[in-house]
Amino acid sequence: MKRYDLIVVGAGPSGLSAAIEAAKCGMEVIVFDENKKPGGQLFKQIHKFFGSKEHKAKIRGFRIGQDLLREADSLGVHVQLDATVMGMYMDKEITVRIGDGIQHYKGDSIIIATGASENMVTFPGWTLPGVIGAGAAQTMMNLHGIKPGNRVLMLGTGNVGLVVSYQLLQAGCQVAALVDAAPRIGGYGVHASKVSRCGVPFYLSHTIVKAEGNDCVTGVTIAQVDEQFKFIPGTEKHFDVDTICIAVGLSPMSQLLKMAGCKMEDNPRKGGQVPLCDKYGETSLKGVFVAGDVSGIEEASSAMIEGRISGIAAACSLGYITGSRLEEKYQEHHKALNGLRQGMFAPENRGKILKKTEEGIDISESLLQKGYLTADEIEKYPGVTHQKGIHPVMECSQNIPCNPCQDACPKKCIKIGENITSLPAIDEKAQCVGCGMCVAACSGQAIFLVDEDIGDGFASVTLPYEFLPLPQKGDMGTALDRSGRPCCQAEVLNIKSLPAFDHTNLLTIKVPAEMAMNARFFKQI
Amino acid sequence: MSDCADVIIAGGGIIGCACAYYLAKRGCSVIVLESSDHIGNGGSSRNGGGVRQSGRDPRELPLAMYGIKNLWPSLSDELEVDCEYHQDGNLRLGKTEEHINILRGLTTRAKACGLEVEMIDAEAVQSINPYLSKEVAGASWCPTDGHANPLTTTLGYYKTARKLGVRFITGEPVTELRKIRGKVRRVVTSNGNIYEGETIIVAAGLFSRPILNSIGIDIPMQKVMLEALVTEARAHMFDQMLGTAEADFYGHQTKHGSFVFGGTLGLEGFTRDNGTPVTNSLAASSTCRGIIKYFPMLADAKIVRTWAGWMDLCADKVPVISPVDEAPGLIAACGFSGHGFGIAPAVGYNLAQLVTEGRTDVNLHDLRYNRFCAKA
Amino acid sequence: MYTINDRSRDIGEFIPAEDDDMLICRCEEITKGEIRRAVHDGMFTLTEIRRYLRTGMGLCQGQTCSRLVKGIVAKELGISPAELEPATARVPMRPIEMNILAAEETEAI
Amino acid sequence: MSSRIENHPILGKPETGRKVSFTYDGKKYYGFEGEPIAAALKASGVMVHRYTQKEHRPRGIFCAIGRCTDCVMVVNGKPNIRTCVTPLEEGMTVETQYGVSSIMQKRKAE
Repeated sequence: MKRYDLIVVGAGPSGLSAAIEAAKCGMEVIVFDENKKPGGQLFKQIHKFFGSKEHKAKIRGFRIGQDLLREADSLGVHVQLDATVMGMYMDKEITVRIGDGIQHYKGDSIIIATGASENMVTFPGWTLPGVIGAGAAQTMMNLHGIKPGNRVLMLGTGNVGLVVSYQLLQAGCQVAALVDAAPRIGGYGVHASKVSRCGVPFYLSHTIVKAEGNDCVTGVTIAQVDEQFKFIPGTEKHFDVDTICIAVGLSPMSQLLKMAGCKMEDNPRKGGQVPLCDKYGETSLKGVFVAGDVSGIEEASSAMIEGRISGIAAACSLGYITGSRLEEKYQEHHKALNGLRQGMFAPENRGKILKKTEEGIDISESLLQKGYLTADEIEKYPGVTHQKGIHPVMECSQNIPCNPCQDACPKKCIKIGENITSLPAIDEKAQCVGCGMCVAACSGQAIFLVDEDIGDGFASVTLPYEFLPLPQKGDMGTALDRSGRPCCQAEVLNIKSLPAFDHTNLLTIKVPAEMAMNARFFKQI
Repeated sequence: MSDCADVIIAGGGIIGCACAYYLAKRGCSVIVLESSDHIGNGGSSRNGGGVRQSGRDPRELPLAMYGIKNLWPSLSDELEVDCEYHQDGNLRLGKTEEHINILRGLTTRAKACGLEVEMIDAEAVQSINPYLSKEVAGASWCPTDGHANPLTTTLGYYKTARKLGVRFITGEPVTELRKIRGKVRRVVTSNGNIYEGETIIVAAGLFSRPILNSIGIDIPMQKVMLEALVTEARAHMFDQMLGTAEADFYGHQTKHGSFVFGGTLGLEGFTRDNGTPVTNSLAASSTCRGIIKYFPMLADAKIVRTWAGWMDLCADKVPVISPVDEAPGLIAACGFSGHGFGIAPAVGYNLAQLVTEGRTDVNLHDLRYNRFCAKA
Repeated sequence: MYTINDRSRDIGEFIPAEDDDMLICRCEEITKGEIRRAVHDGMFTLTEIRRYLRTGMGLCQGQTCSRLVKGIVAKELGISPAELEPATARVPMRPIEMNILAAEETEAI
Repeated sequence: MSSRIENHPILGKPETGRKVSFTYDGKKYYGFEGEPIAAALKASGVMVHRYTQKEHRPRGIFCAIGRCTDCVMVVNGKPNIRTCVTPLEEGMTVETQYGVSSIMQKRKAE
């Protein structure tokens, strides 16, 4: 039996962050993870993160994972992979399966950072091969390089459903539709818009009637539901798909805590069964802490901060840092955490229907129901202006904690201000040089560079493009509007790929001038 | 709803549920008070499912034989659940000379009580169960023993008793018994509720001791933790109940295909109590080593679950199933010492007889409560 | 910590529903109808449902179905799912071969 | 059509182990060493991993991270192997699982 100052269970964003902070305080730390690769879900998250610069915004999830791992490594944290924690016992003892044996470890403190598991819904045929969790789709395509299917229907329009739909498109799959029983899209509008402009339809207030097929999925029927979530006869729609992806939320994976005897509560706001814990994440068992989704479902960005808090709290509990130092660091992290928990998608706003943005602008119903802003609505947002020459058009319409665009512009054209959830606004005094840094920096891919008049009745639109194959200069194609409908012919003027853009290519297309504010995607012929 | 009934039973385990069922069948009104949130939450749901006669103390053997003869064969039909009762014999295995000697002793004593049990050699063992290690040198063999599913049996008694009108209340721990004019009638719970009955049966496992203490009766019982585990489902292999001379494991293959095995670590009487029975970090590994010694081919079978339970180990390892003379109206049924499941139907049936007829088919004299008291 | 629960309280009759044959526990192949019937047989807690029907007792140990079962039982009892205590989690967290569980002698890292 | 992603706009060309052969229900298949068995099967278009014990219904990949145990198959003679987390090795024998073994039962539905 080996004893450590700190045992961390789970090498995801919160677990690694906890280990890093604890090791910085001088603790001897071991991290166990059942997977062959560390990073938890980070390694499947190939999109750029939201948030502020301090919280790894605009960095892709898997790179954050790599960064955390390097940092943990350099601090001497022992990350033991392919190591499944089998049980947690009295005296903070755990048993771990490593290779073909069982090892026993004790920790003077333990941080449980086991994350979440996917929720499921049932419908006739839900056990057929081809019905998979959205996490499974992500794992297959982003870790194993396998397409989950050729044609996919996504159930669920929370951020997971939206992000995975986009990733499916990136992997070369077709997405037949996004379906949600709720009347409104649950995730960020910008994520929905990315999918929508690629031509994927949204069906809100719809759900799956049945999955079809004998030995595997060959199709799916959906239908509209009423306010009691009962099917409305005659509204059935059929899709030929080989895969149905389910993204209907996550539940904390708290079994280890329960088995060890932690006091638990069922908290729907936190996604289910979670341990009761104090502000540092310490549970009813002294020296046993939690961090990340296991203590309540949130984003990876907040999981990392929670991890840091529990890491320093564990260090303090064993005398590695003083109580006042803990409090000082806690305040700093707490402030950051609070920042991330602001805006329309803040935990306290869950389930609420908001009508206006913080700026008092009406929230787009089209965005919430169809996944895109209409051409009329777009003009209301402070990021959208009409200027001579090239200038950014920021189609950012929801208050979410995110501000990389502000720092991205070398010319200070973009203002968000003190409040990280404010909508970005244009500083009309500053002069855009068309560098495109903002386009590549926007995690929501909501910024476009527009020159409404490049002569001869044409305009240019520069859009973020993360698909293969890359169009070539001179290629002709079709410009799609926000809803994914073809709006005009377009010619590729330029394609710019810089290391600083991190695989977000800047595609500039030439469209008729009247389409400057409509053309938002390019389809190759 | 009235808090009065003919019989109040403290304890919603298989003993309490079986008593309730047979009493209700005889027309009694019954209230069952269970301290935990679940019916059958103690040993009733945590035991290895043995329905054995062999290996039992002669004092409780008649109950075991009675149940196997009269109650178990028709229990699934009666309770309308699948109790998964199998009467395919019990093999108690030995590998060494020393083991065989232990088994011979057990066999001789059981035979003396009229039980059909014999010693068999290695070849006979293999013919009964060809999956066993060739190292098995011999076994005791009781062909009328068997096993059943403790979960469905316990909950089957509950379900059927409830259907017959028995009132079950969970989360209602009995803390005190009270005499009214010389007769035990009242039952007080920690929630402050009072129930009243003509007869009070205390079948609350370990908790029976403090309950009985409240009326000045003490039955010497010890809290001992036992552990068990279950494997993934495998193709059907055998139907016997198994045990070993060393008692390093016992168990059977269930109808589901999984193997339920219990084992001992040697620390059972000394495990720490943190309020709920939690498994010891060493126990499952130790049990697996025991199993593999006898079933090498199960070495790659996967364990899916392990669990622990407290047993109410009576000072002389047999239960108290007895009216309490000095407290008229009170019946104690506790101290089953880890082997109560197999005899539970017989206990329930005979106690129902005792309550309604004042007599029992099986002579319970050797299981009286006052065997631990000074002679009158 | 225990909650008083009268098992004779009226929860209404069992009314068959169209989706009673919907599979809920994927491992043990238990249907919604079986779960609903079990509630009417008196199984008012998730632990009892599990012991009675084997929901969540298969290879995955309830990873997928426990939330679904909870919702069905709560609805049948007319209570909020949050009021139902989940069944106890048990060692091991993942299925593990006996010979591996038995192998404790290997050198610690 | 193979479902392998040849080149990914963000991740580039997937890193793979060496190409190895294995058998699936007696036939020779190829995959990359170290990738999950399930990935190799999926790349070759195999959807059904097993048929259930009671209802004999088909099952395949569901969670892909070793939790749901739906994708289990008989691997090298051992039943209930989670193919989504078990790395492919040269020469593995992978078989469809029927109930708890690789012996085909009559399907109930038919």
